[in-house]
Amino acid sequence: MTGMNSPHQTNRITGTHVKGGGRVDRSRPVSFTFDGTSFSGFEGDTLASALLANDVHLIGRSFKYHRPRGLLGLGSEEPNALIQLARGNRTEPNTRATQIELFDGLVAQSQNRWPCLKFDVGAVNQLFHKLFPAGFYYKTFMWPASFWMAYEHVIRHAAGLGKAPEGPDPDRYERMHAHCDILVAGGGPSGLAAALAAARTGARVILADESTEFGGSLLSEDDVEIDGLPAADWVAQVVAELRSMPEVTLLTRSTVNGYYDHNYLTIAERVTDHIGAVVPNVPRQRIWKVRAKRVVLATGTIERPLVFRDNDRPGVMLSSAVRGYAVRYGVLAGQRPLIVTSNDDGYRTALAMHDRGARIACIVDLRTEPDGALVDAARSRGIEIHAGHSLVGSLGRGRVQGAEIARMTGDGTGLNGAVRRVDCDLIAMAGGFNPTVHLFSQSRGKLTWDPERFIFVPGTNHEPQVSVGGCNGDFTVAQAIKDGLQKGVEMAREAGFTGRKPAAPEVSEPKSTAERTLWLLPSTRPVGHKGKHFVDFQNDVTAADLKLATREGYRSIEHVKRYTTTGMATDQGKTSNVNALAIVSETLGVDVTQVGTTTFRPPYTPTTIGAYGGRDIGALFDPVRTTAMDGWHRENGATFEHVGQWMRAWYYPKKGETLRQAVDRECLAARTGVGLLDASTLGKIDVHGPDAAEFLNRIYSNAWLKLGIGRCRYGLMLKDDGMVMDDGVTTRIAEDRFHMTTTTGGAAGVLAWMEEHLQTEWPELKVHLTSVTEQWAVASIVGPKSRDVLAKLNDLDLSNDAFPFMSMREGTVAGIPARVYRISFTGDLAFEVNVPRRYGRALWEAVMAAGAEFDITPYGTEAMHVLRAERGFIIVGQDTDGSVTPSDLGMDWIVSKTKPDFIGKRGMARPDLQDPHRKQLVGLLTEDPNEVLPEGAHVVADLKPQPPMVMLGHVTSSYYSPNVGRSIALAVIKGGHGRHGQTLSVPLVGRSLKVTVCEPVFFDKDGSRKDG
Amino acid sequence: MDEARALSALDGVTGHSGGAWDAGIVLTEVRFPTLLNLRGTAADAAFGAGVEAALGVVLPAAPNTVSQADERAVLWLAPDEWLVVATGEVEGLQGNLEDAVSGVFATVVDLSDNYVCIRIEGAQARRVLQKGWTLDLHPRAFGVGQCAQSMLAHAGAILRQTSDVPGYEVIVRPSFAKYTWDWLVDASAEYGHRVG
Amino acid sequence: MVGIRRGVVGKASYSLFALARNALSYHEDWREAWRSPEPKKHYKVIIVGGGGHGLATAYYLARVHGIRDIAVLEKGWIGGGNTGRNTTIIRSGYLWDESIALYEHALKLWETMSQELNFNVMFSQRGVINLSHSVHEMREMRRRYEAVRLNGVDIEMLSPSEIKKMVPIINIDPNIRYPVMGGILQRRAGTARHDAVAWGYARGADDMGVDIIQNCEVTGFRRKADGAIEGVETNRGFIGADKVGCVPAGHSAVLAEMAGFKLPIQARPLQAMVSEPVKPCIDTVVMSNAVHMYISQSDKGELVLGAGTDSYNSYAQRGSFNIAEHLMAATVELYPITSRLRMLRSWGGIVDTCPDASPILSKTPVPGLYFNCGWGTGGFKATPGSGHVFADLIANDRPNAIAAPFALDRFRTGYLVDEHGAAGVAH
Amino acid sequence: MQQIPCPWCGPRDDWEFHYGAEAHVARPETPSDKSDEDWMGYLYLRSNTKGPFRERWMHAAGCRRWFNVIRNTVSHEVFAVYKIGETPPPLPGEAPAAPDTTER
Ligand SMILES: Cc1cc2nc3c(=O)[nH]c(=O)nc-3n(C[C@H](O)[C@H](O)[C@H](O)COP(=O)(O)OP(=O)(O)OC[C@H]3O[C@@H](n4cnc5c(N)ncnc54)[C@H](O)[C@@H]3O)c2cc1C
Ligand SMILES: NC(=O)c1ccc[n+]([C@@H]2O[C@H](COP(=O)([O-])OP(=O)(O)OC[C@H]3O[C@@H](n4cnc5c(N)ncnc54)[C@H](O)[C@@H]3O)[C@@H](O)[C@H]2O)c1
Ligand SMILES: Cc1cc2nc3c(=O)[nH]c(=O)nc-3n(C[C@H](O)[C@H](O)[C@H](O)COP(=O)(O)O)c2cc1C
Ligand SMILES: [Zn+2]
Repeated sequence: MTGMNSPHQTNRITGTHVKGGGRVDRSRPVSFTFDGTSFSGFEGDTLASALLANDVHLIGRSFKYHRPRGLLGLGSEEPNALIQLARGNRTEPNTRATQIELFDGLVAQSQNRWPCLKFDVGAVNQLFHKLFPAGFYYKTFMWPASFWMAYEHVIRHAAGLGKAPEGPDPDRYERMHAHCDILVAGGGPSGLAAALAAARTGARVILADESTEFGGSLLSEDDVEIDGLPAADWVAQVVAELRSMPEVTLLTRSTVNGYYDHNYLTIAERVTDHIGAVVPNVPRQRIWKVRAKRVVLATGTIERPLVFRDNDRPGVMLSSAVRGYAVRYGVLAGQRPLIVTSNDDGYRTALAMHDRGARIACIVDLRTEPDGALVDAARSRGIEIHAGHSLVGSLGRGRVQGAEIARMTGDGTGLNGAVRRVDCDLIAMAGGFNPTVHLFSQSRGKLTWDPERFIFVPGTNHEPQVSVGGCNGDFTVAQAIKDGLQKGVEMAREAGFTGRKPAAPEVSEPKSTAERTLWLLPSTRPVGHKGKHFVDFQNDVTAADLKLATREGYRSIEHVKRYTTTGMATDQGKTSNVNALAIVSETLGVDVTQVGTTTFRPPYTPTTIGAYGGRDIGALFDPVRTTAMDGWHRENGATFEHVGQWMRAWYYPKKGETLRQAVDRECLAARTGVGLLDASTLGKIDVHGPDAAEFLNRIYSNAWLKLGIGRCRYGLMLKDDGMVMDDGVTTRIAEDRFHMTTTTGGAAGVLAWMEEHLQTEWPELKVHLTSVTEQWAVASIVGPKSRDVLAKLNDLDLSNDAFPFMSMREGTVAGIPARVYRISFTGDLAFEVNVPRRYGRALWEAVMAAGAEFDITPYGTEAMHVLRAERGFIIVGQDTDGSVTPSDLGMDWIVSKTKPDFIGKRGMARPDLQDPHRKQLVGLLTEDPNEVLPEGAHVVADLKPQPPMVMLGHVTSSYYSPNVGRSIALAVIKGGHGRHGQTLSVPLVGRSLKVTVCEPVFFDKDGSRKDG
Repeated sequence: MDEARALSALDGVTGHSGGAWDAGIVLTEVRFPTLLNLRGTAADAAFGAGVEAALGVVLPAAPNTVSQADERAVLWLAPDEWLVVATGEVEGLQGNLEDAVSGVFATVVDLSDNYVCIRIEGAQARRVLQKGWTLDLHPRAFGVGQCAQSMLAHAGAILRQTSDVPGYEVIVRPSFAKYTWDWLVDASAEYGHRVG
Repeated sequence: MVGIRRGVVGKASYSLFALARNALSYHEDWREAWRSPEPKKHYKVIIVGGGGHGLATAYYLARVHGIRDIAVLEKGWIGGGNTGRNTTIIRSGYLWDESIALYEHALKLWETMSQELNFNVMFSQRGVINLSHSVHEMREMRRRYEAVRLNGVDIEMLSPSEIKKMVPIINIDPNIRYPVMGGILQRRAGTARHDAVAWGYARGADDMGVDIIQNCEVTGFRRKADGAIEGVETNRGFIGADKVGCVPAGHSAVLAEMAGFKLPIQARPLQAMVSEPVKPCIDTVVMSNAVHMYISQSDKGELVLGAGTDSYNSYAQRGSFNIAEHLMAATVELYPITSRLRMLRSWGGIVDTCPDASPILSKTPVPGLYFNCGWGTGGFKATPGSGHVFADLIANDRPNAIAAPFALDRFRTGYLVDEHGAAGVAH
Repeated sequence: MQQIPCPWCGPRDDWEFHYGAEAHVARPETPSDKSDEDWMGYLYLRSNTKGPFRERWMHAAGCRRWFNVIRNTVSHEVFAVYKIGETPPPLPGEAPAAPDTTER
């Protein structure tokens, strides 16, 4: 397969008679492969210029008809030449050959063809193309109804262009925040001038250009001089000055790709793509997120293709691109070019090609009487000019071999002369320039249609910004620079800097005369009857398709877009949008302004998803929060559970233990001996101030004013709709100070909720809230032996009288200053020891050591769940889901009847919340005590052999309880409080279980164990 | 107290120096500074005077500024909230402060364990931080004597500039300390970092 | 089928045969899919909002209830609201019985929609998988699975390896931040070609005489002396109507305020994006609440990615960049091969979010004025069912059993259908 | 990405804030007096204005203070920021409002 092509480089300009040989470094040859064949180019080439230099024109296949396609453009506007780049996990589909910089060893592959580019089986689609007008798929593939999935399979495999890599991306991507006074998008003459003028005031400037070097269109011109210097030298001079200024950031290969609210812009920088090697630790691409005080848009122009029959043949290119390949890369895209033009700019291409040794086939000028210096220059070189002619169609197989031209009627809508064939190997289309207004539009600026010049130009802007140069409709270098300098300094002044506008340089450039805009060149037969007149090249949308759409009633340009897919390809219509809407407006007989444009959306050019993701992947995707004892848990074989962002010890299996075995052991130990739980993740809030008690009284459903100092109370927090929001134990530390605990997941929400009420509803209350969640590490010593363990570490009197249930004592534990709370989430005697976080592990180890003689058993969240369920304690968010009231939970006892108001009181009084048939919390016991109901299973009264069945509710918590010696479950079921004793069914897949409804308390029903 | 038994959330995390080349990014944990959350009414002269008397530092009134004297710094966090960062001799500091403001509606909460403080210094420190810190750290916008609260990547953080090197301190909650440290090391990879 | 024009003029019917025949005349004889008439002075029913739901309502009013004197007023172009900018996920596996009934009603209609409308809406029953990433989510997922199953609707539970088999590009490494612990799959669920739904209903409704009037913005309501609706003010003048049904999605609160009442609705930005097209690499729809992302691949080959809402009110049809950024990080995290693909286009819609994440299908304080809104982030899937029951509500002036739980009164009584719990990103 | 000007910390990206929807909706002083209709209004019915809108934001990632903003919900232009309890400035094109008595 791979044979080194002789580097004949037929199209590379040689000899010394031409002005320059392009900006490639001819002393540095570079070899690469395309579809397995080796070629060579030079450093500074793009894949596109190197392929052209090697006379390769056929580069890709189109989306729908699989038509052979070559290069159309020079830069990011390219719709056709899409490449599958590189191999393995570094492969990259749909990459524009025009933006791929050549490096040694580059591997490129054509796409969307099988088995190979020259003989593509998919091209049979062309035979049936008549059946495939725009939107054909809406009209067929409907029968038989069940066949759509099969049709779809085929359609999907035919579509899709390139291939995704098969494995993860080995490269690194980064993101960077930046701020500046002036962001300049585009580094052509206007952008350079604006950046220079702004920078000289001392402003912070970022100048970004998507190309490999600054200069923009100037790098593609050989007939422009600035201050007596060739344009490229002037560019170098300006760039050198900018580079010397410390507050200027220069970014090449950097596309300003998104313009968001309030002058927030993103820039996609390709950092290492062009060197083809991986630099360790250096990102392949970088997304800059810039907040700019002012923005200067200097994004230049994109040339318009002309719409004529078979205008998609390889060898039909944009005129400015043809010139760019010649001047910038030293490559002749053809030896015998034909130029079809609506304006003088086409002549510049003709001259540039002629002067580099091409034989110009002819210039087909749409204007009837072209005139002026450029036309004279062409005439003086003996170039044939066909004025008032149309290019009827291209000819050739695989590549342009000729063209048909004919004289047009005066109004440009028809032909009035014989069709003549002209031999040529390249057709350069000069259809006029469109200002690149994408970013302006993304920023919600309003476009204005300039009916004289047939272009959209920026109208009123929405953000603090200006457009200069080509993108503002100013098409001369002199004006671009003058305006750039002026606007650059104005923007700097608006950003708070002072300075004077630098003097504009002397510019010599060819003068242009008027153009004649025709959107669709007249042909021998109506469009759609013979050949195809392409508007959107990549998506194969033709002028006939656009007309069909309007005929079928899809008249809004947005409907046309979606029905035909024009402008929806990877180039987002950079070369097709204006032609499409102009053809639609002509067809409908309405003004272009009435048709309007489709919406410009980020990104300006497609941008790597990985770059946007940056380093927010893998371990850095989202923080994992751990407690002070985390290291111990890990070292002692715990398994873990994610609870929100926290990582909590789930259970501690001993060798060979299953989850069930480990949890059974942990649960038994906590009831019969002593267990130890890391409870550090519970939310903790310091509630402090003279009105703290009053505040809690409003926030919680129960009463708080009279709680004694050193005493604890359980509280339920409701929302104003009456539904349970959070719960926890709160302790009065001092007259004016409480220590509140919340659920692990609810902590942040509860704090925010309370702050909101303090700041906005009750600003008169003197209360300060401070999150102290992480100030404290918490070890819960639980079980009948807990007092014995703690006694070894502590000099407090731990007796029930001295230290009663629901109270708090300060002292030391294991020599560490601590707050000890006698509260219990299992119902058994328990002590929650809080110490400053730094001592969390020391405390844990001390307790483990002291407990060794009692066989102290660390337990995790799973056992914690079982233990609390044995006592019927709820978990907010598991046994409740935002639609459960205290009454539903059977917790009316915690709802004050006497307080005139608290949050949730009024909400609970609403009719549905008073309905006795609401879902209510109950216990469930299975017939078989060893059968553990699946959590989430549903309960029915009326069991049917098959679904559907009427459901009463679902199982919220379900475990095997070794302490009760059977399975237990909590459930919320309709009218549950009135169903105790009833037998109901739980239908599972393929079987069902009988359950008896009971009180949701399974162990220690009288609550006598709390004192040990 | 028994400092030997005190563990920071970064113990076992900070690891070794690494990265591409030594660009002088130095990452250091500032171990166990005393951190006190102070709430009160800025406009209340007695409150301001009390704070100054207890700490020897003027209460910063301007948002996002820091008052500093020797080993005491007071960071503005909110119109009625400050963070006292103290190193060196801190014995009795909280009590003194509490006493000094006891006459007014003010609270002092010890948060010394509620945060971890990481110092990042070096020529590229600003660039490293800007990978995940959205606020402008350019000297024209931020400097010594200023602080701000925002997110450093995905961790809520208090940031203040401590030197013109530049050097900064990043204060995060301990459960985010490992993430933050790992993030800083990763962000420094381009330049290389040293553990101070 | 009531095919007024289609039945008579065979040429208007869509088929492969019709395509072939029209090819002979260079496709120049296709007739318009819907007319663009001038508004009449008065209609029996006016539907405000030419999205999928509004058009479907008009279609079923004509088709099922025989009312032909209908106008659909659309301020822009039909389908240009959320119908034209959603990620097209269709499923019925919700949490509450009321929701399952509504969405399953819709799903059944999806299954025959292309044939009924003679317009290929490409309803692709490729399956939708909802992932769980924690013990807690596994529990909630099981609850939803059982609820759906016992409603008699298809649903399956999948293990990580079964998910991997169906979705080879997914990362099921148990050590990642949000490990895939399991999922539920509804095989009958899938996607459809969103624009075609609007166009197909428009064509079908137009066929039966419904006037579809674009570029016609309702700017106010006129009421009779007795308070009942008299018609609508528009930028094209007053148009009278016996009944008015409002189906304005993101603009529902705006229209309600014009009619003098408030709705429990907040308009929030919701974003989506597509990658460049590539050859098929993911054959099902996969959603993940925990990481706020969902993914599918369109028939053209783009990966269609959706995110969570922004938290502020906005009518700008654009969201904040950080949401998009997070979505892409999450995409790479769960589907590492996407890293080198490129994002092609991103956009936003305005979703009308309701406190209980369920829609409003209701009479209003104004007699003769009905609202269908509050579909928030997940109403595309309901399009046919919503139109069907809303047409019934308008025609009979009372909700049927499916619509009844979604009346406005639930916000007074407290009988909410809270789909937040298990739905999260509620598509 | 919008910039919301925190009255204390200065302009910050919108994600730093918690959004509080319509401003100046006070929780009723004596909820028990309210009808179910009124309670529905307080719980759920909030203006959702298209255009200049008075709304609440809280600087969650910074000073954690609530404040009010007048922002155009279409253009995202921010016209004014004022503190809780301050008299709301007029909406663009509106006469100055009466002093705020709702204390929100
Ligand atoms: C990014 C995104 C992704 C989504 N993904 C999904 C998904 O995967 N699955 C899913 O089921 N749902 C999804 N949704 C939600 C879904 O798109 C909507 O719920 C659904 O499309 C609503 O349809 P509709 O017809 O009610 O609204 P729309 O299509 O928005 O139609 C309402 C119409 O009313 C018009 N209108 C408004 N005001 C007036 C007026 N005054 N006068 C005249 N006309 C007016 C509007 O112009 C609009 O055309 C998503 C939404 C978004 C934005
Ligand atoms: N003769 C004519 O009729 C004619 C017509 C149009 C334009 N022009 C030329 O237009 C020029 C005007 O200069 P100019 O500076 O406005 O344009 P320019 O085309 O010289 O430069 C624009 C630059 O912007 C960059 N760019 C575009 N979009 C970008 C983005 N999103 N992010 C980053 N970079 C981006 C391009 O890479 C390019 O370098 C004159 O030099 C003139 O020759 C001439
Ligand atoms: C499912 C789906 C697939 C899409 N595919 C493409 C696409 O391939 N190319 C494209 O340019 N836009 C695509 N879009 C986006 C539309 O171009 C457009 O952004 C979207 O409908 C919102 O409209 P707006 O951007 O005009 O406001 C797609 C949209 C959806 C909903
Ligand atoms: Zn703030």
